[in-house]
Amino acid sequence: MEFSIKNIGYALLTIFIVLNYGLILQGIIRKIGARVGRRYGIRWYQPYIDIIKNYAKRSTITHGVMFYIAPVFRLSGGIGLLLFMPVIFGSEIFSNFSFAGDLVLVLYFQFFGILGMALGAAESGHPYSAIGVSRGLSQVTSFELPLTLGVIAIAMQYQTLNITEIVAAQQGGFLNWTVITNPFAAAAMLIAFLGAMGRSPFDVVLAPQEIPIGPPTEFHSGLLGVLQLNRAIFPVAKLILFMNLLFGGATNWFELIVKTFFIYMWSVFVGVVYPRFRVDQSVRWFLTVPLIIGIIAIILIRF
Amino acid sequence: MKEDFKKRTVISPDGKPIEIDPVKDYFSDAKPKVYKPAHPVIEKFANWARANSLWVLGFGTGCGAIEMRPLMTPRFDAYRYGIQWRPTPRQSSVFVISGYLSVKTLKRVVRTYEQMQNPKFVIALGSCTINGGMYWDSYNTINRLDHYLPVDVYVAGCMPRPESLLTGFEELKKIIKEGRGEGANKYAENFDWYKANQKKIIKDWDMPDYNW
Amino acid sequence: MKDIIDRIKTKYTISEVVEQRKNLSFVTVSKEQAISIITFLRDIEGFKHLVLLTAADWIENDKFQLTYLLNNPTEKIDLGVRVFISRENASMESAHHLWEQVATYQRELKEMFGIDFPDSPGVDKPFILEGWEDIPPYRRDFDTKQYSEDTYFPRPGRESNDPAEYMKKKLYPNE
Amino acid sequence: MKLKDILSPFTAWKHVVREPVTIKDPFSREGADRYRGFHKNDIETCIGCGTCEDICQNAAIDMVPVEGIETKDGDSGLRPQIDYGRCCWCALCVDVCTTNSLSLSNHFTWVDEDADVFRFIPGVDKKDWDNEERGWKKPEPNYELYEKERVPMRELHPEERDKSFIEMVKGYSKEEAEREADRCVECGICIATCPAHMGIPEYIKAVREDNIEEGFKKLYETNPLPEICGRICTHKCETVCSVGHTGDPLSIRWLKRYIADQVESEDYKNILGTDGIENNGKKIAIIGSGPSGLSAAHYLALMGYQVKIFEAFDKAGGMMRYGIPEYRLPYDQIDKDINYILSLGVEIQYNTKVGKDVSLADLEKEYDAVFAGTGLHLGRSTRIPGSDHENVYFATDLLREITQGKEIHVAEKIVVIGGGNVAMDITRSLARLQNQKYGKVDVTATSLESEDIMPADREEIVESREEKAIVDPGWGPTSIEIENNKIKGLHVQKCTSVFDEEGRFNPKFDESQTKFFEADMIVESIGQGMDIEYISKDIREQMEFDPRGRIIVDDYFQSGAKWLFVGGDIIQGPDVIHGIANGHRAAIGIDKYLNEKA
Amino acid sequence: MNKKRFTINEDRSLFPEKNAEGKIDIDLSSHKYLKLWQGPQHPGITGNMSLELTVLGDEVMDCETHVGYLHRGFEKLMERRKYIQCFPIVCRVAVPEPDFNEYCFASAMEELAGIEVPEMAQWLRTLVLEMSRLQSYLMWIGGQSGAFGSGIIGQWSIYLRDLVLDRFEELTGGRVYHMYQLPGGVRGLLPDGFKQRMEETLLTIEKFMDDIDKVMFNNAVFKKRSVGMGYIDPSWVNKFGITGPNARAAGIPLDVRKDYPYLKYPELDFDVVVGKDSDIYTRADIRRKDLLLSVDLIRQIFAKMPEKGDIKAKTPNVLHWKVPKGETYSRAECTRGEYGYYMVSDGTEYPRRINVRGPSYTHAVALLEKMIINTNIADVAGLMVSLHTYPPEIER
Repeated sequence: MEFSIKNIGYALLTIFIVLNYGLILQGIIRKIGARVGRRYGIRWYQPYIDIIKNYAKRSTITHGVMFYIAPVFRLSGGIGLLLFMPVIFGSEIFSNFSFAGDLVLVLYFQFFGILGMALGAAESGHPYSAIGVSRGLSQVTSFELPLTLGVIAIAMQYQTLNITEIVAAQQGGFLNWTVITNPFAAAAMLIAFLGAMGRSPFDVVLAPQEIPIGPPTEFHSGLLGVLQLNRAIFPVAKLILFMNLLFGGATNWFELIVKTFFIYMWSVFVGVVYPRFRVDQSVRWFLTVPLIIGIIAIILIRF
Repeated sequence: MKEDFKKRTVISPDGKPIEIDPVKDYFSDAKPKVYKPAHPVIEKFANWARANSLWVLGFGTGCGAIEMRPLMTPRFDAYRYGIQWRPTPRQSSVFVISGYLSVKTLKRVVRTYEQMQNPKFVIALGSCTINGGMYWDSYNTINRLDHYLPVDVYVAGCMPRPESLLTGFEELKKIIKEGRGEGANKYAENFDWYKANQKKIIKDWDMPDYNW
Repeated sequence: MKDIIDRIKTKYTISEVVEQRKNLSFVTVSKEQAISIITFLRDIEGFKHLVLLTAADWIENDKFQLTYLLNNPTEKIDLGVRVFISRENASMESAHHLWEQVATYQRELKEMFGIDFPDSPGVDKPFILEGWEDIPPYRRDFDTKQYSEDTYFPRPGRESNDPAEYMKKKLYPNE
Repeated sequence: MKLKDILSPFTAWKHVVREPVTIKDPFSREGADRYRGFHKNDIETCIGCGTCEDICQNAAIDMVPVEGIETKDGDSGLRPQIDYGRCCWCALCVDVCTTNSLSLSNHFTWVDEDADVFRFIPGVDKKDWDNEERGWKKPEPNYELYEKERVPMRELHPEERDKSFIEMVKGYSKEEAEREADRCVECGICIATCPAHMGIPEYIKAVREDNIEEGFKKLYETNPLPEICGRICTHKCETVCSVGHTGDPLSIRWLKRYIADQVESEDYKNILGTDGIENNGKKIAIIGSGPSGLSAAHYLALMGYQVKIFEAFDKAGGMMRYGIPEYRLPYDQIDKDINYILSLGVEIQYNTKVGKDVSLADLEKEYDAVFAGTGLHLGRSTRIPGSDHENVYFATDLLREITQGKEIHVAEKIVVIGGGNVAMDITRSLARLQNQKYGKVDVTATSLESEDIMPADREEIVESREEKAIVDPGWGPTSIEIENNKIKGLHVQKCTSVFDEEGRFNPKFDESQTKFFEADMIVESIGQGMDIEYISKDIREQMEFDPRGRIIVDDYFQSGAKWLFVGGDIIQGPDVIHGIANGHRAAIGIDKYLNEKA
Repeated sequence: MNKKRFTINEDRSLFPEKNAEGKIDIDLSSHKYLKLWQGPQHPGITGNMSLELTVLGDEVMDCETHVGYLHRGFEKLMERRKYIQCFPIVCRVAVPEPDFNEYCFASAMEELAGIEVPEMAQWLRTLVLEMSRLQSYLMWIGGQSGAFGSGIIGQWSIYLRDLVLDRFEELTGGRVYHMYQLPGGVRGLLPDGFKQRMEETLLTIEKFMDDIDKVMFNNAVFKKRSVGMGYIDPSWVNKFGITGPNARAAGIPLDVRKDYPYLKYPELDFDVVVGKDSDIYTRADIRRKDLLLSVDLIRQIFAKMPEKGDIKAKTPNVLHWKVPKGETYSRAECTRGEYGYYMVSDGTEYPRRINVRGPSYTHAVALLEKMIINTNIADVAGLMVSLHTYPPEIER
């Protein structure tokens, strides 16, 4: 793969589209959640205004250098995840920087953001941030396990660590999707996905009633704006990852939107109706059911 | 002053004694700044965004807090008007003082208000914030909120209904859009006056004059 | 109810008995015997539940009245044990060992009335007020209106007229 | 973890397809019909009594003067101003409102940037909700924060009383008086209306608190004839009583009487502390021992003057004794009040008519000042044909003669012309005498005024009828039919209106409607005139008179002749309380005059 | 169900030893502990109060409750107000549930003054108290599920509460503060069509309660969070002065409505709801049953109450109502337990002393401080809500 200036332009275009999609998706998902509560909910464009508002705040205070770096880390985590995957399969423009070992890098970027956040949140000095970060790290660690098992199972199945190739292998009708061909790996990953999306019952990181609101407690104004940008990009990037790995990727934007929306809805579907696990319960949960499924997936693939 | 806030020597993890003055060391005490509005066109756009994204701090200071829940829930659903609740002062832009303030709460309210970022707005609910309300002769509740914090909008009632409160938010939006929501700057400009009023009634003042 | 009071009378002295209603009576006991009577009532007579502990200020008699309202959940009767203590250096034996919540009540009484309960856990810690410098506010000689006007300055511009005086001023100012 | 527990929560998702329950337009949502929203006040009905201010625990209500609303009898001219920086919308002010003028609308939204605007006078400062019909009103029925009905006064039954002159009103018992006094809202509107400006709420409070001594002292501050006033006062205060707007007014008069009745004659000086008044050596003469004279005498005596009253009759009291029948005002009660005044060192010279037995000029010489309270003793005649007949009497003359114990002419059929209290007095006195003499009653009272505007007290009319007298108002007498020098009866025609549009006396009649009252005795009671013959011409020249011949006096009842003070019925009235007020005022005036002179 | 008292770590060797008083000596300078304040500005804390927690890892080692943020000095203010002027202010003592204050105040005063409340007024009072219970539970149920992180129940239940508030508004003229039970009676008869509209509201509530049952009470995660959590030992009931659902969940049938019948409760047919496991789930379940019981009681009241009648007894003029000398205590069963007013009158127009006994006083201070120790900080909010405390009645 050749690197050129053109690719940066394409990457920026991807980020721009994903950002907008992410913001609108965020608005619509919140509206759907509100509907279950029998209300109308926010306007669909509210996330845009919120971001503009946060950037329009006049004052910012600092807790130290890491405090500034954390949101940047977080955002780079999201963008990194996005940019090392093919967004639209077969499109030159939206294949981004996908390369032979991108699956491994992508898994790393999953973790990258929360680590950066950990540094910044610790710097902010707020106890809730500290607790939130420790909760976040333990939860991420625990759901990474089934997730990685699932990914390994898929990699073993397709004998590749390149996402583009994995997607390519799934083309030709939904029967070729990993979710059909390798249901155990898919199940392990989809359960881990719930944890990755941070919705209840696995929203121990933000946990408004316990440690309002965890790591970002102290972040405000533009810094919060950066986090909000990430909050738009990161979930979509994760969705695209899961779409690519399990649901055959997307060959055009429409397909991407439909698929990612439904994958997102999976976490919403569960998230709306369940209360939150305690951290230890959530860790325990990830280390039991999905882990076992993941191991089964590996075993099935191996033999 | 509470024991926790007194100057003391602690042994650091590496075994060295360090002298700490919690009030000075744990807080910043720089005075608040007056922030000049940006170029009118930008400011107008910014104000539009500020008005349409009112993040209310979820701090129920008095009775009126009970009418917040209907606002957040289906019946009145304030979210559709761009009003959302935030649990942390750092991220909030609107502080709803829901009724009477005891001196003990006022202390927290002042701190919380100061932690919010400019521009910030205050909506005062009910009789109590205007002239003491039914606790006008109580030894523990303040009579006039505007002596301690700059107030943008008052909503009459005891307690004001959610509908009134929504009207109050609409009024606040109007004020912000007109560029008059400068409570934070007003606070910074008259900082000494506000501080003197606050200190007059908050007897155990164990915090720096300004907590950011 | 009557037999319970009779039984107390055999062991302790009771100065006044008021039967407020069929299941509620008040007895006045001396400061010295109070805690021991309450313990007797709790352990022997089944008044296991403490409803409340509060005080009233009888400033004209220079006394504080402490009321321990006890409830017998099986018989469904209440007995208020009243103790009068002197207002000067008001102090009372603590009952925190009898019920867990008494310490809270005693903390409040210490703060609001200035009645001391030596040995009661945390009795000197401020409970409700913060940085209070005046006399304890629930004492009768504390004027809350005056305090409020002096401290919290009501909004100016209020002025009222007494109808009778206003009419005199208007209709017959010279008479 | 059961599978059911995992799956059943997902049923929540069925709500996603259902319509949200959100109120679409919360800004124009209205409160319930009973909602306690913002205040309204009907300022025309409101009398500014300030009861709302009293009950308001938040001190949210101020009584403030309002432009365009005058202070007058029964209306303080003040209106409530409400501070929404205080109000808690409990609506107790509405529930307690004496006139039901205050109410709450169901509007509830008021938002402003300025904290100082939340203060307004409902009904005066125009608001959106002024015409809103819905909102909190006083609950109904049987919901009162104070008793609206008067404690009934125990009286003799008509059968018990219609033959004798025993006092018919029994007076309140302690319990009744306290119950009645409890109804008072202590607004003080009545004080201005009372000519003597008695401290009415204060003495009612004394009754309520069973503090008779305090109440008694309060009475004597402004009224030295409480026993008398407590029985026969025209109680103008009760007509303006704020409680009376939606219920019965307080029985202020009976409460006054209750206080006076509780105190024995011998305790008077003790309670009032009037022993040992220092004499200041100045002498005052008072003409007439009516209410004004006695009142002036009392207050002058308290100031240390040596007072001497000249009385034409052989007993003191004037019209109170000679004009009011005994069943309304027993003589011993008059004596109780008068004896106390006399005990202060006031002298009375009976059977001395000034102008005849002693001249006014002599008094001027002998005394430092003179107060004349000679009252209205001359009856006025209708001057209709036949009114000069010998069996046509003046009510005042008859009443005086009854008091004096003289045998008067009592016919079988009597007509009384007049609608005032004096007319009722003579009607009822004659009814009693008829009953004594003939065992039946046939007396008819007719007046020009129709029943609703009759000047007599309502209860007087009712009681007259109870005593079987006929009250047939609304007729103007035209002539008295006389046959064989004997009265046959009275011809009357319908009176359609008494006063013209400007309020002047100008009766209009409907000549087509006539009536004939059979009678063999007619009593005229259409008002009295004064007799000031005793003021000699040279003195009169110093004085001023208005075109209708009445004496002009200043605020202190001082006439043009500086040493002569005139008060009572000849100046104001006719009633007792004006006389008392005049006497008190004149006493102050005399004191002032003499001090200035010295 | 799991009856074992909840502990986070079975292996306690890492944790410090308890001292003789059963508490842990906390040395903050050891850097092992973290001081954590929850409240007064904290979404998980009911009302405006705060908890000063000392945590070791995730576990709370020590807790001190701080109240007084809502202190208005009611008991002092009432001493300088006439009795009638106390009437509007008593309901403010407990914001989410004002009617029990009104009732207790009115009944204490009526008892001292010897006033008999008319039949109709008693029925209306019973109705209002049950409606108040209903709306308070609805508010609580949202709080309880919200404290465990499920927002959806709160959305529904606050909506239901709003419907009840609408009925309150029609009947009493007030939405939150009803100021309806005036000493001597009540302030109005039922408006036209009220029964029918109330019935519709009750049906809606029942319908939604079915859903809440499925989504909240039959929810695996909710059960995981609540079953076996926050155990109250039955022996604590007397030791701490626990009343109401908290005591009933421990199997002790304390209910003022049955034990000391007042108003028209003797004529209503109901059983005290008692549980046995005494954990958060049982307490929640008891409150849910109590809520449905209130629905049933309101129906019974409608069926039994007369159509018309006097709403207020004759009382002395309220502007100067002197209550005879004496003292009394009147109680009622509110959603949190026994609510009571202790009133001392010295025979003047002003009360000598009124003491409000709110059940939260014991639940939220002594009991909470004890129960919170050794729990996970994640459970603090859920535990606190499960005791159903309202800070304003602690400090008044």
